[in-house]
Amino acid sequence: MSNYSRLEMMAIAGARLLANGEVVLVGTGLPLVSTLLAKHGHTPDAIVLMESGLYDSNPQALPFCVADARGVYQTPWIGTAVELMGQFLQNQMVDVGFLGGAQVDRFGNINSTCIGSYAEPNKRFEGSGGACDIAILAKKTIIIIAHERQRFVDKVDFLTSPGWKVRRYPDGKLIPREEAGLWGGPYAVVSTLGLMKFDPVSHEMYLEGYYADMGVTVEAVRENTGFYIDVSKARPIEPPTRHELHLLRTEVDPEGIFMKY
Amino acid sequence: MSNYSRLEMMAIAGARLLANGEVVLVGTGLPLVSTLLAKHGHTPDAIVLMESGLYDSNPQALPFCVADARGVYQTPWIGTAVELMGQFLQNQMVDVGFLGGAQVDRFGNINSTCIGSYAEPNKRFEGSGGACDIAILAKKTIIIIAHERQRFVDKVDFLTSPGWKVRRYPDGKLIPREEAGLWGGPYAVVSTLGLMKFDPVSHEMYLEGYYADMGVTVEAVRENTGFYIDVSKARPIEPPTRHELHLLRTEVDPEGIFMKY
Amino acid sequence: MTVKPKRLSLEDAIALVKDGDQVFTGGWTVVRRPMGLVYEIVRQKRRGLYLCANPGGPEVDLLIGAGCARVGEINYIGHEVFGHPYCFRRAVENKASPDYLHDDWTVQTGALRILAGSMGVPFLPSLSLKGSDIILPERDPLKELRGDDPKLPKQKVAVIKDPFWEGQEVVLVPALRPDVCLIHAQEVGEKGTVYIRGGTFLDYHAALASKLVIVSAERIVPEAELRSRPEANAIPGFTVDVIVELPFGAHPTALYGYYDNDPWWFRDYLEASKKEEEFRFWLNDWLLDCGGHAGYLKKLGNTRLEHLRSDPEKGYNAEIRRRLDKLEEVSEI
Amino acid sequence: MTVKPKRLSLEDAIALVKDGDQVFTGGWTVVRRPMGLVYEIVRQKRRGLYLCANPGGPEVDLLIGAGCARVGEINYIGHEVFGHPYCFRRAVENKASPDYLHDDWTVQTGALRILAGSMGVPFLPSLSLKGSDIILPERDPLKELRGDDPKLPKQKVAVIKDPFWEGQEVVLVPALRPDVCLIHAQEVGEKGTVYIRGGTFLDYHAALASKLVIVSAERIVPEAELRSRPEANAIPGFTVDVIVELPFGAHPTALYGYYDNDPWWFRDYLEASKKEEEFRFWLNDWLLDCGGHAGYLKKLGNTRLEHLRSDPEKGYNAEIRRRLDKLEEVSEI
Repeated sequence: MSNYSRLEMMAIAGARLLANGEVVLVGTGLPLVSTLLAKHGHTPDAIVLMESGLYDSNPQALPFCVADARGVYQTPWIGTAVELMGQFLQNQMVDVGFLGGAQVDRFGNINSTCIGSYAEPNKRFEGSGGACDIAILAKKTIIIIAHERQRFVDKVDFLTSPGWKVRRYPDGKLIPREEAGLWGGPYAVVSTLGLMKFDPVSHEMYLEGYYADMGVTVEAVRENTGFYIDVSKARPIEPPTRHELHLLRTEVDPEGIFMKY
Repeated sequence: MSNYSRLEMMAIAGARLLANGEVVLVGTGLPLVSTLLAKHGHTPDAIVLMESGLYDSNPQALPFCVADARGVYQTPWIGTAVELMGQFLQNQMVDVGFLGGAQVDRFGNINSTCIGSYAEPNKRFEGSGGACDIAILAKKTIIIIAHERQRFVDKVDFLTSPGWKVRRYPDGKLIPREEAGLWGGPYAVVSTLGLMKFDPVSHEMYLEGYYADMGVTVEAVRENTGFYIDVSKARPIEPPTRHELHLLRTEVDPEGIFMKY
Repeated sequence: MTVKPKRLSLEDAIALVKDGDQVFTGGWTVVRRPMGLVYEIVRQKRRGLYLCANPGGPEVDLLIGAGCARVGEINYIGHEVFGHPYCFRRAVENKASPDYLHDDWTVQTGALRILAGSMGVPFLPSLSLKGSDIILPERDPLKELRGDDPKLPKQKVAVIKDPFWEGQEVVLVPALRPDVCLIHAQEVGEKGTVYIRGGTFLDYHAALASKLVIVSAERIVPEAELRSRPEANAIPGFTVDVIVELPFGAHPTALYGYYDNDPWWFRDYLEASKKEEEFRFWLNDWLLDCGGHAGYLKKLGNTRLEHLRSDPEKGYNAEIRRRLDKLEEVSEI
Repeated sequence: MTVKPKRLSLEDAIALVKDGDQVFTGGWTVVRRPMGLVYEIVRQKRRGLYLCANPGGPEVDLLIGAGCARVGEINYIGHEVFGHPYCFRRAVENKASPDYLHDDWTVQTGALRILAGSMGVPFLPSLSLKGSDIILPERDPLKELRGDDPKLPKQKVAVIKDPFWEGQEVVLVPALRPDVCLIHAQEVGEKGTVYIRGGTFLDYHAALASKLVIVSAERIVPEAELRSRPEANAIPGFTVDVIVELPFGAHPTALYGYYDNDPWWFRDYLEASKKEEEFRFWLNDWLLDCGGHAGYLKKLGNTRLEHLRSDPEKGYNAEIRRRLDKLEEVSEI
């Protein structure tokens, strides 16, 4: 039995993907936890942006949304969605976009809109927010999502945020991302089971690592993935260090707002 | 002999055209002097804007350009040319645009670009600045200009700022302002000799008043105007009141920066 | 050219909002929403509103649940980690002909649409939306209204080639020009200057884009108090039509330096809004039966309101706990 | 992703500017221009620059006079009431094939061009320019370069019909994406946060639009000093590449709270710039022979510089006289 939770491992695995000095545009929830964990740890010079207008956020207490006063405190500059999303993001000044979602397909397309048909959905979600913009305009994106068969799907019910195979306008045919004139693209998927990346040629998702220390196996990943996933390159992921867990539990989310202790 | 100068009379005649509560976008020089004179006098609630980004300016000392710290002091809000010219002006929030110029024709078209051909000018001026934008986008414009035959011309050498007969794109044919899809238009011209307005139907300039107290006659106006001007409705303009002169000399331009005492 | 703004009571201010108006609500998800103004819209039973918050929070979920909204052109409706927007969900799930029509956008393109409105231009270009289902014409939920309804653009987007540089395909998004903009701020001057601390979000742009701008604030202050630092003020007064003094006017959302989110409100609202019938009960209990804003504050009670107070410098309340599943009652604290 | 910004000497900073670069100069006419940076460009004898100040002041007149500029896409070049831009005039008057090509714009459309650059979009729409000679293709001074020169858009403007609302004709103006943006500010943090008091003009937008951003400032300060009021800072540090500490770096233009315009400089410059030969003498005397910024300040002298000091609160110097025709010598004051 590991002394840490899937949520903690996921947050830590996400944090490890960030490099110091990167400009990170981050959504609320796990993306924020991962990013702040990195910021408290190995990427002190990361510049954390939030779509509501926040720049270089370095909160003393965990913001629970991208507009929270906790994220504003002691920032050196502040803007609006016009500047963050219409200028910084669109002008290719964002290194990493960090996103959640309800479904992801093997090309890293994300659905955060609905389950079932769009016109008569079985389940309606909150909607894109800035996710579609970030997936299109960041230099790369990291997706963080629970690993379940109904979430890792062959085909997303609604393509909210474009990955490597995207909709052609106006006929909706799936075409390669570059053909649509888009830069960037999904870089990694962090899940409750492991870490996925994308083949540089086929742009299909493959398993890079899994939480062996927690008893996760490549078979478990396959079983919980709704499409064929290459597991041939997969390696066990290093368990959390004491330092990572300490930071997460005492500095980043001591209340357990997202980690649900 | 009057105890005031042409420049003073002109500044005062300009100020009288403003109404309390109006939003006035004003260029440097005489437009600014007139506007501040009105603001110190009968239009205390006028909101004075300047194209560099100034809003509700109420300076304690005369700014000598639209970006001067004197215009910023104690303003309640500040923006840039994006907000002033791209939002307030274009979004039809400016009641009056107050402009100078080097030449004006009988339709109120202004030239502030060059004398002679544009490609090989005999005399080159500073250029439009915001004048072209203001002439197109303000709800109405007031023009303030020295009354000389080479300035009141039949045809401006370069149509910088559109009046009532404007250039069609791309062939350059002169067409009525409305046909080009423009609102607003020139409302009055204040000169060193008198006050001109525009016929509501023909949109041609006519003489509404002249500085009789200074010895100006309608003949003098005709002689100094390079096109036929209707003087049939012209009346003498009230000379400056002591209060107007006092405000101008002690509050608005005590240094004589623009009034050249 | 009229001397602005008028200082009105909450009731008189909201009486200016008409059935069928397009309404923008300031703030962001669960932060600085004009809740007091929106509550009064619900009390006055406005119908057929077109909503265009960017993004929407409890104020939008509430307007949909109370039957005030007909159309939403919105990128997100939610309560962040507090929980899901159940009224919104109920309005669109499994409905072939919903009473409420929801048109999805994104934060960036929603912001550009408001920016276009503030600039007086009919559209702005974006590099976003390409590749997404959001702009596919066949998916457009408002397709059948377009062309007839003057509040809606004739098409959702247009795509053109850049004529100046590399010939890149660019998406044009139509301007939003709301009939009404509702904003809650920390302070507003007597001449309408709006002082906001923390994020200003899209409130400035929406105020310029909208025909009628109603600003409620914790305090109405003499204009002179706001003239020391022009860059600290968010909105120039000449675009503000109506001001309303309304303490706790953003409750239950957070107001930087004044009060934090009210977790008890979110717990109760989320629980109630899961079911139509319970939501009706909540609506009567909290908005309709308690008689206006004063009654609402009285029902909340001073103890609870005082518990929400934020540190004026930090902007938030460092003591408040935010996990709804571990929330203690106010009386226990 | 590199850790920004680099702190460099004036000479090393300007060594990064290349012949033929498109250069934006911050500030507005005679206010807060990056004069120290521009002086160094003249000293280092850059050639063939494309200028895009919006609007231009003495720094543009000087660059044209010193032979550094090839193209200007500018709405206004001047010294406000101080006097006319004689170097600019001389460069274009009566010349069939001028060395310097001047393309006229307007304040609004120039601002939108920079805004487009800052947004990463190839163009923005405007309702201005319609009806003016400024956009007529036959008048376009850069017509012959377009299509070949990658620094220039293929056409000056495009006109399209609005597809969303009333079918209004809209003018599209092409983005400006300068190679270099030169800014002078009151203070800059060690991580590049730019603090500006008074107008920020288009400096923020230009910094985002430009590839290389060089900021000189009266003082370089610890970043922590700038973190109490985020809305007071003009430019986020991550867009700033190089910072230079340069007291009196805006002289002879005004810097809010630091110093006012230097009327003696304008008197002398305007007198000298009327004639080519005298301008050459002025250039040698004030820029080339006195050995860099320190030499320039030494030549101005402390007495004169102290006379220019502004009231830190009012922002300007209430004592300074501004009429060049009645100017007393510094020694007489």
